[in-house]
Amino acid sequence: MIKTEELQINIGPQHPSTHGVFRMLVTVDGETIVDLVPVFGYLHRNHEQIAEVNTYLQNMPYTDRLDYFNSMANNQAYAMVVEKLVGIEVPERAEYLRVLMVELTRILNHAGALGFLINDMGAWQTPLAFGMREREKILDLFEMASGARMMCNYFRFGGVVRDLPPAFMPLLKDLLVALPAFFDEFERLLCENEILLQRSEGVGVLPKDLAISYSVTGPVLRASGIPYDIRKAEPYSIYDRFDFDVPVGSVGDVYDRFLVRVEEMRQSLRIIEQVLEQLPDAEGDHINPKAKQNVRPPVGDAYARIESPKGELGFYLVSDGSEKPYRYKVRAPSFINLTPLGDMCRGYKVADVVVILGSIDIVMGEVDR
Amino acid sequence: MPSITATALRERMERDLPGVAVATRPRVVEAESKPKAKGKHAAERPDFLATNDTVVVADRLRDAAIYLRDACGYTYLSDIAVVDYLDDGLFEIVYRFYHLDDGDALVIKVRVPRDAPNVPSLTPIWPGADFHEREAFDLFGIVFEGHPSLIRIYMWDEFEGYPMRRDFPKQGDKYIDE
Amino acid sequence: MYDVVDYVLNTTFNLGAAGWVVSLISYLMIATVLFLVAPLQMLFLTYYERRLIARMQDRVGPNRVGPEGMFQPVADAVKMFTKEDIIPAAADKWVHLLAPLVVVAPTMFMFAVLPWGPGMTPIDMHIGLLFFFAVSSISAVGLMMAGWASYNKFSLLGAMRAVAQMVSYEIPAMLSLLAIVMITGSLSIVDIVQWQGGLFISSSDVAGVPNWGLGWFVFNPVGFLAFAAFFIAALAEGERTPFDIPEADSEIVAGYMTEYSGMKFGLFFLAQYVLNFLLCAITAVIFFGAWQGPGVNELYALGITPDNPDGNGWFNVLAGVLGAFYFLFKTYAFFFVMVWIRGAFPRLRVDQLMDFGWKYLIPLTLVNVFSAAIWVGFNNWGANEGFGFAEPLGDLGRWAVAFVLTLAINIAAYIVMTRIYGETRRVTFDEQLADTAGLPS
Amino acid sequence: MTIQFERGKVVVIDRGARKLRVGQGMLKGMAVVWHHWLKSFQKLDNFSKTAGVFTVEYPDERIKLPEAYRNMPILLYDDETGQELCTACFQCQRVCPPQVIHINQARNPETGKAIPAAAEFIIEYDACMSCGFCAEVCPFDSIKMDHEFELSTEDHAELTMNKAQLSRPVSYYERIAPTFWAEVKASAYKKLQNSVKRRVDLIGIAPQMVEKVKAMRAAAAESEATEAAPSSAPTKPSAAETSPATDKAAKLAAIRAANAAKQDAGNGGTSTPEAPAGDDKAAKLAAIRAANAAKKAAESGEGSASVAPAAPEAPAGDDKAARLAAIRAANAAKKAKDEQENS
Repeated sequence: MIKTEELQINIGPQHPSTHGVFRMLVTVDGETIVDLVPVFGYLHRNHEQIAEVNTYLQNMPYTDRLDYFNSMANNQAYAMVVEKLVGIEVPERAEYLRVLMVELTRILNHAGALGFLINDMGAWQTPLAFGMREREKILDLFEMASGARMMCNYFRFGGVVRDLPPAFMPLLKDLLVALPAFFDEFERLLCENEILLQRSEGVGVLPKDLAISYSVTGPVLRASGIPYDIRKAEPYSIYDRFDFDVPVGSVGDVYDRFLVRVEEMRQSLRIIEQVLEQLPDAEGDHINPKAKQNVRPPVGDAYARIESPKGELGFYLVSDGSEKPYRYKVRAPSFINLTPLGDMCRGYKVADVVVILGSIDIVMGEVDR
Repeated sequence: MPSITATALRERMERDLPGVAVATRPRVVEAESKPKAKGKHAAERPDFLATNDTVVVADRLRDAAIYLRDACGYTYLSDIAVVDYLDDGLFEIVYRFYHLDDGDALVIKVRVPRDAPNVPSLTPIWPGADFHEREAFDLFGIVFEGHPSLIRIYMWDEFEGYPMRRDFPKQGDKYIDE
Repeated sequence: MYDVVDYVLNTTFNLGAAGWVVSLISYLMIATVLFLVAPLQMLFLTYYERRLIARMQDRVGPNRVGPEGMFQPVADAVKMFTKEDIIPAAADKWVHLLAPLVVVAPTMFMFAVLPWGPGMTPIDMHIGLLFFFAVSSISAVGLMMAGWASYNKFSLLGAMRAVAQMVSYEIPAMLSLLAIVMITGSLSIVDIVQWQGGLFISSSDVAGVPNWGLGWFVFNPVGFLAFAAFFIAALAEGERTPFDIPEADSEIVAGYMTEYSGMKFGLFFLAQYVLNFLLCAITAVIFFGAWQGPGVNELYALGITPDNPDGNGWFNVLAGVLGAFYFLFKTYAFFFVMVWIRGAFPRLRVDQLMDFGWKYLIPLTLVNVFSAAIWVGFNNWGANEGFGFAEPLGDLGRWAVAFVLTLAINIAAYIVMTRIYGETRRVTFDEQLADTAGLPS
Repeated sequence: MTIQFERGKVVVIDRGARKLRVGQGMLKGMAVVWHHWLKSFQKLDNFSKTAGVFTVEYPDERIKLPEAYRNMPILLYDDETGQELCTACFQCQRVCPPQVIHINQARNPETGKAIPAAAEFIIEYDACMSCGFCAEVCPFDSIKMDHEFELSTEDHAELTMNKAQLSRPVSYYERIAPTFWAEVKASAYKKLQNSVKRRVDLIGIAPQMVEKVKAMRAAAAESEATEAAPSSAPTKPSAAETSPATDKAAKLAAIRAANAAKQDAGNGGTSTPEAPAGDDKAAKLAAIRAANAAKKAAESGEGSASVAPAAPEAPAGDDKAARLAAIRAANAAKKAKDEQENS
């Protein structure tokens, strides 16, 4: 038997497909992965400590910068935890606006994530460009409503900062025509592509029990066959009013994660359509007029979580009764979903590593915080 | 269906695992927080230690966690958060478990003194606790006994001190005491 | 070219130059022209590819430098020339320096046998095809040198991948060409092109077919399968998607080029695009009749040819222009397909690439060689070779029988091979699942 | 209104039948790309389309920005009178998450009383995170978010904007955000009238408009003079008049120091001029102390800068040094404050 020498490679920190400043210390035997250790912290800015010297409201724009791909979802989780801590009621209309924005965020996040995943597989930008095209449209809508494309800062305690402008709805309705066509086209382009199947089927398998014990969340958990969606398990906001399905995978490989995300985009679209039906009847203003923005919650702690596009995004707050949080902790989905990366990659090829990493869908702003 | 409230958990745990839970003052939710007197020095120190959640002895953490998993079905460890109560001289580590069917979290808390922050690691049971515990070690200096590779995760390896501790200076790079 | 130089030197200026002088001068001129053509092709192809792929992605592409961005490649070239040339401290300096040259030089040699038009082949070698592919494999040495000398793990991995890929895919490429060589009975590229006159049926197979220059090999089952296999192999040889594994930017940064910068990197780039151009060109030559097309043969017959020394030289020029137009049109069409594929597909993994080459393409092309033998037997062999039974069918009948037979064989081979290959993939997939089931939990 | 929906179901994703794959999936994908190539010669001008070029060729083409678009904060002043809407209420300074807004309240040069206007107003654009909180909290609708985004510059320090650079006429904002302004116009002008009453002289006039207003007032005075007896009323130079960019930094330092001092003295409650006299005095004292500390620090800073050989260009180097000094001064002031507290 020929013995070959093992080689250690640093994939990253500056690498085209590590989705930011992320390093994987890989031990390879030829092209086969023997061991993989994720190393990060290059973007660490001690977000949690910054939050402790800011007031509750001042933290809102900082949450935008966590997972810069879906700032709306971060805003929602943070607004929810403060509302829970202080006890602020959110008017119905505001809840609908929040759900609308977060589901749009989910679509744009998945469109981007799938595009990047296929890019990591070596497609030369085309699926990414198609995803980005739809993402651009959604970002234009965000800009119209909130004033910024990515750092939206749209949510306030007790609602959202302003109501939708009149030009918003016609464009959204146009977009709702385009999105199903985009999903169909995306599936036609890729879902049956033999090369994609070869690259993704049976790659990076994460079995059910392992997925639970590794605490992964979101599409990764569901692709492993566990129908756990916080919108269903612990319905927050007004998600109990909407009819939508939870897609789960059967094998838990990259292909399942891909398909689950495609299906989740469709389900988000369903939710948005229901929002549009119910929004005109919704009572209340876009924000609770009694809600103070300069809050002083009573002493105590609170935890609120949402199903962010990447998984469970939770905020844990401890208040000491002052206007600044005593402790502010983010349970970042990208960060925890990285835990099983080493086990998922072991035994596969170097080329699979980037694909598996892409299928987890991380954003380094959130991982490093 | 599987919802167990925090008080029910306490009772069950006292029944099934005697000596694990620590007695705590219950938190009374105030109807309306009084506006505090303005100024730098607040009137009284906030009472952080009152809680409705189960606080367990650090050494018996694993028993409690396994009890949650096997007897209660709360198989999913979602979050580990550390809070530094500087004035009370202790760290509180908050473990958050979920049931995979639905429902709210069950929380167990562990309190350890600030000068000897040793907690048994949950990583051998839940590999998902790995990064949580490394983060807690990196930022707070909590030592998780039995963790397979307790090394810094965010800060560089040569970094001295634990930046999320409340006595870590906000400016400069040394402890205030020095 | 010899004739022209000879005419200019000895008739017009009456210098009485010796034959070898004329030869030397004419070859130098040709070489100069070709060395100019190659980089220009590369400049054009980069622009062409970027614009095309942008269009496929709902973008515009480079359109700032010059009209419609025509001078973008020039700007890029200027950038490359002016960039700092970095040699890694730990690199083997001389090998690092030589590698790009070793990669570029063979691609330039390959122009020597490329037929641009009727009578416009720089050198009509008897073993032109062999020369073409023999020379092309030299660049694998250069790639390995680059990867080895860079002292970089990514470079090394990339070079390993590149060499493995080039060596593996030469076999199916040569086997698919072998089928064509069996039909023509010649390795000379000029012969192969001549063979492809006719009208969807080669006039060499069936006498009396009107010669419209459309008897391309791709129109018969043997040629078609050979074309498909060869084009796939060409994608792998030219490191194009879905086989751009050696320089998979999402995995190993830039493969063997990782540690190169400035014009050395530019040379690799040049070599790659010129090689792509040549592979497209050779596909056009062998399966699509190179310059063959309606009108070229007629025009050329009126010009000065060995058969017709009294013809009008202007017809030579006309035939050449038309032929070159056909040739380049076909070449760029193939490049379009390459870009199209690049726009649509992800890339394969390195082990899948090897599987595909060795387990699928090579058996398929071997079957195709068998089909080619049947084709040759029916169409070209007579009683002497034991094919007397086919004589009563007549030329067209024999052609038809061969067509049907080879078509049946090839389709059957394609389906069977695909099924077998699919089965092997499925087995490995299930095995992987079984593997992961045993992980500790 | 309550709507009850039956909950959705769990769907196991269809991974596709294990059919024989002979390349039909790849051909499908190529067909999609071909379709896009054909459609790429038209524009994607409608949200309902999914094909067509969606590039906006930026310098040539520009998308109309929505009204809500926010980039950097600006200050508004009235077109005709040049009166600024800002009253230096410090709301924006308090809410700003990255703490990049620095305000100095204007004071009556004779009585020393605070006037509802900003003597200097500095925003560090380079650290601004464009969250828009300042515009949201401004009770006088004075600070608004600009639509101008081409701010790139070679000099980092140029992004520290003073009042002259921040001020825009109301008509400018009305043009970029007509409906937003229409909503608040009446109340904003009403509040402006109130604060104008308490302003003296040229304080509270936007720097751009000072000359114009002077001329206008002179003209008015002249016409008045032709009517009544001639009276000489020379206009005094105000702080707003002389604001060259070079002493921006010093001002910044002064503002910071003063603010720190003020916070110290009045627990943040004395920013309005109606503060109790005792507190005011203490604040003044602290301000003077802090200013002295700042000055000292600035001097030493400048001295070290002139010694430093790495700064041959006098203006740029000085500027930078001054800024450094400002920061130092602020720190010194803070320290002083702390010490004072401890003792």
